[in-house]
Amino acid sequence: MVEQKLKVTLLTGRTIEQGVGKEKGKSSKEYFDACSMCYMDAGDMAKLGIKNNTNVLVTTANGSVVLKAVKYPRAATPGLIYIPYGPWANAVCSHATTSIGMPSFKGTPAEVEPAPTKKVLTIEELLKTEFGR
Amino acid sequence: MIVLTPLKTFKFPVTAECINPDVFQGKTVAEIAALPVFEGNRQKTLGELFKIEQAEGDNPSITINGDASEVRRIGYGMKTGEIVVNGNAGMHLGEKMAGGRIVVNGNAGQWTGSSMKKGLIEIHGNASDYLASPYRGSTDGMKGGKIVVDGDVGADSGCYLSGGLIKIKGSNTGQFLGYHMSDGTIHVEKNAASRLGANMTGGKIVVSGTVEEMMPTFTIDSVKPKVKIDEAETATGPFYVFLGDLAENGTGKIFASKPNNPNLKAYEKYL
Amino acid sequence: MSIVQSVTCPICGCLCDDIELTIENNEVVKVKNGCAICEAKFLGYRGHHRIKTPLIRKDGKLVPVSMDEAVHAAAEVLANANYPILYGWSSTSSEAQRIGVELTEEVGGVMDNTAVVCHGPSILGVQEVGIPTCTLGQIRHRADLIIYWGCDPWSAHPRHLERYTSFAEGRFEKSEWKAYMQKLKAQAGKKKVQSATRSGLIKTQPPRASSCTLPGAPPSALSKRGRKLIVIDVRKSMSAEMADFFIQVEPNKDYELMQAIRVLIKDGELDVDKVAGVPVEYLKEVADALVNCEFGVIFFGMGLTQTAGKFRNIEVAISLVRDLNMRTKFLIMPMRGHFNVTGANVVSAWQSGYPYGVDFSLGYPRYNPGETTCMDVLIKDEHDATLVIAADPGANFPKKAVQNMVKHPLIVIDPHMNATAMLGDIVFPAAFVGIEVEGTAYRMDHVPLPLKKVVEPPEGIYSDEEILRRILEEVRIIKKQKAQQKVEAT
Amino acid sequence: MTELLIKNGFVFDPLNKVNGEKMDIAVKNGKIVEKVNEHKAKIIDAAGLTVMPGGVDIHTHIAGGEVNTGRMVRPEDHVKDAVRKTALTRSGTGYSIPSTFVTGYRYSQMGYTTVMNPSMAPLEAKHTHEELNDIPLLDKATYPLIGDWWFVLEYLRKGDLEECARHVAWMLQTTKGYAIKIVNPGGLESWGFGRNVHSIDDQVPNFCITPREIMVGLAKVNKMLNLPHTIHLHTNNLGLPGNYTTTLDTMKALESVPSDGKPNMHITHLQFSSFGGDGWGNMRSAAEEISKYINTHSHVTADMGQVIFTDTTTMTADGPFEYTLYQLSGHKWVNSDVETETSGGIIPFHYKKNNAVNATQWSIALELALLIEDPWKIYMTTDHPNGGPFFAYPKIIAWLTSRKARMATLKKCHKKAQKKSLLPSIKRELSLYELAIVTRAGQAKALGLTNKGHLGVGADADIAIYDVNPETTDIARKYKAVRKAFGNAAYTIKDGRVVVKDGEVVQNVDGRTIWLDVQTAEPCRIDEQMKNKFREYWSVDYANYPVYDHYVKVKDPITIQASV
Repeated sequence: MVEQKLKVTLLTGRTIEQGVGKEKGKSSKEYFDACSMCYMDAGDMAKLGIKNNTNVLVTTANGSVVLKAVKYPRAATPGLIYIPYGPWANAVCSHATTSIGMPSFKGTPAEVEPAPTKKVLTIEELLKTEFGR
Repeated sequence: MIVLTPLKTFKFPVTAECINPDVFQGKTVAEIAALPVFEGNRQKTLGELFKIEQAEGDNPSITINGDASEVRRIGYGMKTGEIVVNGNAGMHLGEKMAGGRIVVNGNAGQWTGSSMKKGLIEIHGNASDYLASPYRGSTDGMKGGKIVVDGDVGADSGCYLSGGLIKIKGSNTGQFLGYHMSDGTIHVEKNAASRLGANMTGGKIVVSGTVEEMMPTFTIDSVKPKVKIDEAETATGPFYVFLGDLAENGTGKIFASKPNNPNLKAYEKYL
Repeated sequence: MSIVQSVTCPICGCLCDDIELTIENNEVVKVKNGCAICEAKFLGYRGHHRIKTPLIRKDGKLVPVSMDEAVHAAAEVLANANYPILYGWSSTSSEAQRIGVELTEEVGGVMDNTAVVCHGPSILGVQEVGIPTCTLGQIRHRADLIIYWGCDPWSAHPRHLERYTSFAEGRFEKSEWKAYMQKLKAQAGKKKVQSATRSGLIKTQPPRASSCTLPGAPPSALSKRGRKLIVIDVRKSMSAEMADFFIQVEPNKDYELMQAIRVLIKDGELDVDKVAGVPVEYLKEVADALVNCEFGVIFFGMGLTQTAGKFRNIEVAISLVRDLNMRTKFLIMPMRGHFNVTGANVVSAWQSGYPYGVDFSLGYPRYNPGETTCMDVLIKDEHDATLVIAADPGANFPKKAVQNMVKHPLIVIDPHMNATAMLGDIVFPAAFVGIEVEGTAYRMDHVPLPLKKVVEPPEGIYSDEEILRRILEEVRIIKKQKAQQKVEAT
Repeated sequence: MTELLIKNGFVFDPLNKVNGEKMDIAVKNGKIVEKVNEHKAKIIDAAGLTVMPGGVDIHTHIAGGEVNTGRMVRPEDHVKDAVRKTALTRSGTGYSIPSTFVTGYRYSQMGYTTVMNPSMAPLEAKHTHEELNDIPLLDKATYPLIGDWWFVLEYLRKGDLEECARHVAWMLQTTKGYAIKIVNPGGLESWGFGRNVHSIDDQVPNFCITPREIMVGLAKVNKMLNLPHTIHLHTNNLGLPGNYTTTLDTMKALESVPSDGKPNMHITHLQFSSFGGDGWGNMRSAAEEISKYINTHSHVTADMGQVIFTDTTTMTADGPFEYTLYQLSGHKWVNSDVETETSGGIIPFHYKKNNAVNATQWSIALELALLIEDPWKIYMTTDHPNGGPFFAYPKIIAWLTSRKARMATLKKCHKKAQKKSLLPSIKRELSLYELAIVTRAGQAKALGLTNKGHLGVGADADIAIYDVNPETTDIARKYKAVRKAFGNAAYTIKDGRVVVKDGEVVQNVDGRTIWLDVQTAEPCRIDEQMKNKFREYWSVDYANYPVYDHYVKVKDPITIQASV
């Protein structure tokens, strides 16, 4: 049965593409491609009835963001989504530091829903929307 | 008695360890007004930030009327007297306290009662993270006295506790309550979060509500009908009694309410 | 055309110092020995994302201004600030970091570096229990058991395995490269069989992959000869695929897993069958492997520092290693990520006593992460100005922190038009440290390495050091003038 | 540069045999001169004051990777000792591991002008030098750790002393070092696999060499290179009960190296190497046995390693010893092994009077300093911060010069330690002349620093003036006044400039970094073979290993002609 929304745990982190992209420049296509996406488990994608490279809306207590869902190429990770570090990830991950200075970049509860008609914002659009600049 | 009223809402951290009955004692209002404080990186006088009034009574007590959530180190190291905060209090309230009483009619910031030795702190709202816990890198936790919190407490509270009593009446605690404690008592009247008592080597934590998750490194010891909290109070159970943290070869005790924690029933097979 | 050898790569905490660059017409045209990220930097640093001149936001837009105007504007902001944050300090040299401490002290601000969002928790953990560690060469020569916990070197430190661990050749331990290649071949063979099955060429059903919560390999992998590689992570990363043994841990449960192993290596018993989704039976095998190695090491990353428990995860990982030393030689090391973030900690510590999150507002250094770290200050909006250098919080801080950051004047020093620069009010273009400016950086194991200047910076672009020095001088002038005005007024 | 005339002070300048004579000291261009123009010179009226050469510390851990890791792991140590910024000075923190600026200020406030950082992993030498640059007001030098360096082990194993000497010369140049530092020889390499050596004749695993061979070999190399200082040795089995026999064996072993009646070894923090007994329960002082040997031999110098009753931080390249301390104390433990070269460790430690072992350690150091008759053989140190922070020196000065002072402290010590202490039987009280030897002249002589530690013409104008009037003050009785005076110099003069007055920093200047530029007849060959070996042994490229000149802010190399 296809579900509307899926409850998942959000991880953010490094990928080599993100590493290369950040060195090419934050407004480069490489950076955009590497960071405005989210890895999902193939099974989870099936549950939502979406295909590889479909846009999804990821929502947490801190906000929501549109990303391109990409099938995680290795072992199954049901219930996990992985967004590379970058402003897209930071639109949703938790800023709670439990008083040690470190936000909660990994392990945040989140929801994913298909958003095939919604657009993934460019870095400029994202900054404009979130920070007005 | 001295009454302090903030003259504005503080945006920058105000460092004011002079707000302490021991310091105020024997000083005129003018002398108190001239005490140095910091607002952000600017040195100011207490009188520049607070309206200061002498109120009825000769007792060494201080009342703060208003929001003091950015005012840090209130009652730092105080030995006698009383501080009442009618509003929220900032970080390091009653840090290294050695006597007297602090009452907060509001919420208290992080490191409240940090490394305290003696005295009483009552928080009628919530307490934040690191309640009673020592400074970074130090193992010098709360040694004595009593802290009562009507609301919730944050993460890493009661770390390195080595004496005294912390009572939590709210429905939530943060993770790592009683971390590495070696003695003393923590009583959670309602629910406790995970990693409760991690690395504890002694002392006891009593949870009358639910335990979110028991650390795998605790071993069940017995079931007890009740447990003594302090001279005046006994908590009634029955309680599962766990020993740990085995990772530290610890012999601390966690008392977890039996009726409220059916998920711990699986441990009964080891009894 | 010239060739420069032994260049230190200014990207990650590995600081590979064997990079060979070919320079033609003041430009890097060829990179030898580097990883993909290294190549991207050396070949791409000059791209069109470079900031070309100082900029100031006027009527909502960043417009070019002279260096003097930008320096004065920045100094005005800092000299007048009541509680400024000076953040970043990781993609720059120790020499610039030294001036940074002096500037922060002068303006009574909060100095924080990017450790706060990567290995700050590791430092907090170390402050609780210490850390048995070593330099990377020690591991190359001696380690027969290598564990990567909550980190993915293949993605974040691409040459780590090859230079320092499993695939490096040491005096007492040999490289596992050959064995790995054989394993790859075998896997390729298996994949061929699988695809043949799928296309109907083979009729028998291939064995199904084991359930994801179980370890990916049988414990027998732990009894192999030579260097063993264990990866522990919440997902099967690229590095995990290289490992002899992979343990998949439930998210946010590393703490429990480590505590359980601590009990098991002391031959203790647990009252549970599974910890963090891993059967205790498996964990016993792991505990045996840990105790029976000659020289083991744990490398850990953001998988521990950023998940629930944060610095407590590190504390307990270190405690585990400490306990293991009762039985064998065991060490541990954080996988420091960001270029010279280690140097930022090192410099900050020798000048102030504290490695990050240092608050100079009272005229002397104070340190208390949670109180004096920029993230907490930003989230509570206690600051009134920010200077960001050699980092990109605009892209890497949670939304709320950035929202508060842009409420007040934001000064940015960076070679690139990164997210923070796009959001900035006063923006300085900087030369690339380690390409256009020389200096010193500290490797993840605290080994200092020289950074080379291999090409000239573009015309009119200064080093971080120079920009900071000019701002500092200007701040001092402004403060002096203000003090004088005050005297005259009274 | 201004001329300076220090008038009418009581001068104690043991290297020139000046013992409290009232005389003037003239300074020009940063040097001591015969005389200056009294009308042009700035005059310092030192009447009624004690004038000495600037203090010299032969062994104090103030900079480098190990020290800085110590800083990083101990916020709880700094928080109790914050130092405010002033118009002149930078801010910082203490306590047991002060930040760099504070280190400079505090030494200078005690009248010290030259300090030696004794423990530098060569691979991390750049770090040490970067920190030394940030320590103001002092001249500094640093000793690379080479007793367990693979090259040394291999050349000594082969018996190729000449090649070994060439490589040691290269290492001193490359790291800008000043002396050969040896720590628990053989033990550090063994610690690479978690093991240790337990006597000077134990075999080092994988290298077929013994600590004896390492020490004797390097002492010979030291002589071949004509180094100004001897080998600087931290003995095997340091800090363990009964280790005095190892120390005696070590000193005896070095008798085999010809020394022409001069020292050929310096045993540092001797206290930690003078434990009797065979366990912690019956640990006792072996100061008598050790001092007896040193009194009858001329090839050994030493420094005290005095213990101070306070919370401090131990740090040493002796990784296995720090692990032992961890097992004893359970405190946070840092270990830091360095590939191909050395190891290291850190443990916070609180020395307590009411702990029998700690109190005995306190007593041992004083016993050694007082039982070793010749003050030119033993110098005052705490092995900062191992025995305690360096700014406790005034306390030690009081203990050394006043029996009353040390008995007052002994009375508060653990009963068992009191009973075993030799101090009640020791009447000796150092004179100001002897004090000048153990705090500066002796150290400068042992280090071969010819411009330091004295006030003769041509010496560096590094001068300390203390508010002690030897004519009117009985220092043995007025020890509290002495303690105060030596903690707050009336003047500290660095290179002819007044940097401290009445215990406050009044001028902020940079000190110099001293190192040895050792010239061998045939230098160490840096060919492809060597570079390959480099890659094989270390994880950095050869080109990135040396401390290039720009790493040193104020350079003061000393050229040495080696006889090899």
